[in-house]
Amino acid sequence: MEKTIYNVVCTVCGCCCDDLEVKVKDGKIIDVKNACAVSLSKFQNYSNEERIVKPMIKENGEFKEYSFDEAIEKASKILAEAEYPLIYGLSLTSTEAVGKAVELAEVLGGVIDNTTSVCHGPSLIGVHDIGVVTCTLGEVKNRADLIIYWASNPVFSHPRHLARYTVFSKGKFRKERKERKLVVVDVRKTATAKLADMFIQVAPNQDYELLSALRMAVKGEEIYLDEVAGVPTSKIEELADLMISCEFGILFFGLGLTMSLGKSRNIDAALSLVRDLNERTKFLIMPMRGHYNVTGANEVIAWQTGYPFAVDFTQGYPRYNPGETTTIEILTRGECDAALIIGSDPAAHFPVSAVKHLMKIPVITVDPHKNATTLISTIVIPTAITGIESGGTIYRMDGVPLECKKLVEPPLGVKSDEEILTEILTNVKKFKE
Amino acid sequence: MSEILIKNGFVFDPLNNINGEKMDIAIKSGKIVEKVSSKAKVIDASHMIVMPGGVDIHSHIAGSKVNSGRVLRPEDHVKDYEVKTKVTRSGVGYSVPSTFTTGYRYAKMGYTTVFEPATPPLKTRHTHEELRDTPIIDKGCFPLLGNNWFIMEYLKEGKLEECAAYVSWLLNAVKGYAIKIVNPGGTEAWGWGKGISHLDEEVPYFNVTPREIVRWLCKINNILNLPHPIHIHTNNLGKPGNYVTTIETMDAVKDLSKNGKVSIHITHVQFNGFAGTSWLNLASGAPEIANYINKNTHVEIDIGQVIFSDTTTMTADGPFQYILYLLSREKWVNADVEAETGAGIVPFRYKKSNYVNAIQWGIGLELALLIKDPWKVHMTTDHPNGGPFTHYPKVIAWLMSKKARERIINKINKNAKRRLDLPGIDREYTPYEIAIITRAATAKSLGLKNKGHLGTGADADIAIYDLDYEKLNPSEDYKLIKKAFKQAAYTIKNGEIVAKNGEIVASPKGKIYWVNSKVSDDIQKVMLENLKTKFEEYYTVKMENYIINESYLHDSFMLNVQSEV
Amino acid sequence: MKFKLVTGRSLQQGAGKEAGKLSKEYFNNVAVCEFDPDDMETLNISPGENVVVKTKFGEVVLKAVKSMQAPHKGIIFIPYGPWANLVTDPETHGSGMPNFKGIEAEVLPAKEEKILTLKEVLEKISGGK
Amino acid sequence: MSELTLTLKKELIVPIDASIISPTNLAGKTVGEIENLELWRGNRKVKLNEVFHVEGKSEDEEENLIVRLIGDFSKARGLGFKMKKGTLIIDGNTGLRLGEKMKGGLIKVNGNAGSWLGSEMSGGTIEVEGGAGDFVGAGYRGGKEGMRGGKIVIKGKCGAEAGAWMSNGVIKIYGDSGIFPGMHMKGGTIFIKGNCEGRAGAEMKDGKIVILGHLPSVLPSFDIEEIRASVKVEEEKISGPFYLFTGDINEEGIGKLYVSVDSNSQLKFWEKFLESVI
Repeated sequence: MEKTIYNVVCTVCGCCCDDLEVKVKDGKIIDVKNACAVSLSKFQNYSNEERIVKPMIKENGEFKEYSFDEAIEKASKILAEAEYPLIYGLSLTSTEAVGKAVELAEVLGGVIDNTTSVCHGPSLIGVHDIGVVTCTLGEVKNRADLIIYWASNPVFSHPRHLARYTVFSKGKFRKERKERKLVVVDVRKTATAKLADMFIQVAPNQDYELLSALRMAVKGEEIYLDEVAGVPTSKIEELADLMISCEFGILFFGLGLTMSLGKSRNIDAALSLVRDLNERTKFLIMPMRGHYNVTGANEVIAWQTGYPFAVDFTQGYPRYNPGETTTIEILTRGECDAALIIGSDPAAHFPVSAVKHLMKIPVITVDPHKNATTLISTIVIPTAITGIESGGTIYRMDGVPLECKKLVEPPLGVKSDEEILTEILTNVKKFKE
Repeated sequence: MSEILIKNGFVFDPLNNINGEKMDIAIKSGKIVEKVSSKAKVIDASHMIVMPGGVDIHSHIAGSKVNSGRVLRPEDHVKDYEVKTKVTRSGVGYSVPSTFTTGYRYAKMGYTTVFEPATPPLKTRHTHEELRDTPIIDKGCFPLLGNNWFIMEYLKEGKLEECAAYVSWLLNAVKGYAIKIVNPGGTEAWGWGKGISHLDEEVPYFNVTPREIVRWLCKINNILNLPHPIHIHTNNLGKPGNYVTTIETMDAVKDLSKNGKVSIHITHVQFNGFAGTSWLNLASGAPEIANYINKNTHVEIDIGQVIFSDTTTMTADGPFQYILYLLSREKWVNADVEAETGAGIVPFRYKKSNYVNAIQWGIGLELALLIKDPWKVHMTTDHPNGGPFTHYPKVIAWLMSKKARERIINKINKNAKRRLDLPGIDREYTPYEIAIITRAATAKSLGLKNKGHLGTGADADIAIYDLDYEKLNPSEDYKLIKKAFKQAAYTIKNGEIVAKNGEIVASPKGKIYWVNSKVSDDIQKVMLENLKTKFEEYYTVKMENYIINESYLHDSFMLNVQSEV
Repeated sequence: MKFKLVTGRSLQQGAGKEAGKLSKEYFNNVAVCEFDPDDMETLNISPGENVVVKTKFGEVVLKAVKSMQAPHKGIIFIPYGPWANLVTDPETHGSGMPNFKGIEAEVLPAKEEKILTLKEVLEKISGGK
Repeated sequence: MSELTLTLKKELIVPIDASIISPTNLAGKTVGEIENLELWRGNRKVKLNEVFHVEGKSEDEEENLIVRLIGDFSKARGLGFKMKKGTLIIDGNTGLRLGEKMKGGLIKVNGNAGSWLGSEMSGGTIEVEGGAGDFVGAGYRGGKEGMRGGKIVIKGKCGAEAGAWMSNGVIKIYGDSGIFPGMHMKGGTIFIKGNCEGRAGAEMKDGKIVILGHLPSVLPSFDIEEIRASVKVEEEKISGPFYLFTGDINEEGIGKLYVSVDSNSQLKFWEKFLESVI
């Protein structure tokens, strides 16, 4: 039996494109329309040989297959006995599942954090001090005549961003490409820079200096230096004029700002620049959130605890302090004594000293596929792939909520993140009594 | 379900004209009944006041704007938190509480129904997710339509019936409850960084005026027979002299009152009741507004009272929040939403010593005290704009006791004290009138037949306050009043005791109310045909993904409404 | 020769991670170091040869490839992944975010040396210094 | 004076909330009472004597009490929280938020201190023999309220954002400072004897920063005012010469940044803007 499912929401990057057409035959996905290269790779490979279908527990170095209930029971016991358990990941799953993880963290008296802390965590820290002047992507499509990508390379990281929402999109007040100007600021001449009307190459780790000079130029203050961050002052003033004279400008920024020297203060400067521009014209800013539901995870953790990520429940109520309650420091200070990793691969994406501690403590990983983290885990529990084998709510990079649908059944006996977390929660509550 | 008998309380049930009589209230299976068996659990409410559960008509508790406010203010949360208990989840306060804490704190004050008054249709799925995680209270939300591109275009083309079909479809699609209008046309102009300064100024590109938008949506509200009138935050909010716009807006729909019913609800009128021409000579426009409302029958308001405390202002009025940022140079969040609306958030501190804040404080109370008919007044602080809802007991005490007001009047800015009429107003609200403005009038205005009263068949949502009505001398015992309303002796929700003396003892899930508006099939078919193409051009999401199905609400209460069209 | 190391996303890394973190495709896409063509000349290494990248935090052998996003003299780029993180800086300065971009690095030719497999990388982390 | 000594029984694995440990909280209590006090170890409430050996006497008045801690406290958070009087001495390293919201008294660290040393402090003195982490004397996220008074002296180096959002008080770093000292500063004084990683006084509104060592560059949002022969730090005159920069102009700031001329030849080019300013 063959059917085509329309308006499918893609669950890869923060674009959350919702116009995919997926053809399913006898419970298998056989074709996907409107998907970009990265999305296509997910739909083609989601059930390859690296797929985990049976829970496994490591005994003296070797993984042995166990039943779902046995794995859940053992995992719950480890987490319940821990004095400082860490729950991390949660950007590749639905807000309903993340909500369950928050409840689990509260019952355990542990820390819950998502990949935000190594992605746009610094952006949220900047917002705590400055605020943010932003909008939904449709405002850009309909109105923007100046689009800036700063330290972000969407052609690689968000392949359909330009076509669906910015320079190549068709909106109510902007019909053609020539009605819009594209500016790219980056340390390299990226694939996106090659499409730009203006490319500014900033010296590595000097974005803060450039933003500071740009703020001066926008305020009409004189910049004494003839070059800042490797950019001639005349070019800085040219960009400032462009920003002041546009009708509706938008500054998208990426990990080049959050991960380089200055981190959340680079964002301070960018948020302040865009805020100040509103005294001259209409200007907005938006972080290029990476995963399809990293934003949703922040939203649900915030409405349930008051804080967007890195929440410590050890004393029975939410406490938040990035640098104290964030995952990298908890690992490098060697403080947590057990970890539950959901839909993430920290062993591949964290610096060595953080991964070293993960290798010393019991780690439970909930993931559809083998990866570096499952290899170093104590218990591995397979899960359904959100957006393909299970549904739920996800939030686009601009905060627009969407519901992704279940397209096909997961492998036999494999449950969804939400179901797994609910099972662990019930078991932990029993242990804690 | 268990039976409960509340004995010998002084009952205040204005919708059934009960004004402090000593009587018993019987509950069975979540409903108020005539009588119960001897097995019923007895609550001895002697020397106590019994009222229907509180109904809050306007409180920003859920959705993308509120959550942006939470993320903006970790420093607000760190000083006010709730530790988890056997029954309750942990959380934080103060001015933008997390969802669990919001539900518990309302229940502790005896409130059982709260409406989120501003949700962008495109992001209402987020609002519902948060309402699902708001325990105990029943709730609903008002979709923002005052700057909607489709509505302004239908208005320009004069297609009233097709627009009514669109509004009906939209309320269904996002499971909303009433039509909300914020700074009509002004927030759309803010999409270009501009604003609208009077009722007859044209919106850029759409060439319709705020007056036309308000009248248009008022007509549609009548055509669709929606339970609540249009709920409007007028233009020029927060601008000295804006009381004129407020009265003009009321007058603009005077002729549209359908068989004598209220045709317009003006929200948080304090922020729209400024007289004077600048911050220096700011004065209260409450007397003029009250005068107009006392002379007319088509208008009702909620006051939006200011509390002297630090809080977080948040409205869909993007341009106003920008002005507030320029005044305060505080942190500022702006979040425009494609084809629909906007939002702005600025932390703010109201000080007694500040001339403007003191006048604002006076305006709110003057409105409540000068408008004669309490059925036209709803008590709100436009939480958290005027102040957190946890301060409602203070407002109740100020309304019931002149002495309570004087204690504050003597501490506010001297010039403000001189300019306000408030010091000279002696009126003191009775418990009966308090029951009207905090539950009876609100339930009636929202069209909630089973709420806000204790007649048989009503939902068993009840609040019992430790106030001995016989001995009570409100003007003196304002401290007692404040204490009693701060922590209800008992709060009963759907026939179950949920709070006792400020402690949550049970945490059931409340229902999400929404209006299932029906129009004739052929008008809907025509409308949908035309809508489909434009939808894809204006939005960045597909129409199918815009629609929220009822199961998404988990516990939903559908109110069916038949339209004229 | 002194460089500034930037780790980040690349299209192949994006597609590769979806193909499977233990797959050959992922290995080929992320165990690489992209050079500005002029820098390759001064180092006299040619595309496809292995190099060793050293920072204060470790060292890693990678395949040198010509960057398609030049010019960026003095900057080398390694896609996110286990190989990149053998040399990234865990210092977060209290922000939760380690230094993934702009790290002082040194590059030397290493024609004969082998690129570690993922398992070998993990063994190096657990056993290594 | 009376002295109370707490020695760590065994190495801390999960962090402890040590905010109970200060002369203010322990004064006037018997050893037995102190041993029975509770504190959080991870998510468990434990008795103090499960973590510490408690010896000595503390019946004295708060200001005459010395509390000495022996062991590695890098995983003990919030030591000396809201301390008002008395002396707290730590022989070893300390963890996060040492001396948070301190009002008075003296804290001495014979080792290194963690981040948020003296966060939101309003009085008292903290002396650290070794180095300190990031956010010395800074404020809580979003709160815009750093140190409001008191004094912090660090003999070694410190991390990033020393004195962030500070409005008063004194921070002295005898070693090197990380990046962004005086971030969003509103008042008070920061003295850095060693080198500074850069971006001194970013987004500052007011206050004084003095750097004797090397500062790679000055932000474009600062003006050069003049060259000063010397500068006063806490009544002590420190001879220069110093370049005096004011800013941060982006925040309409009138902060003063004194940078030693001799150790910063790379800043010489700023002198040509001096003529244009007069």
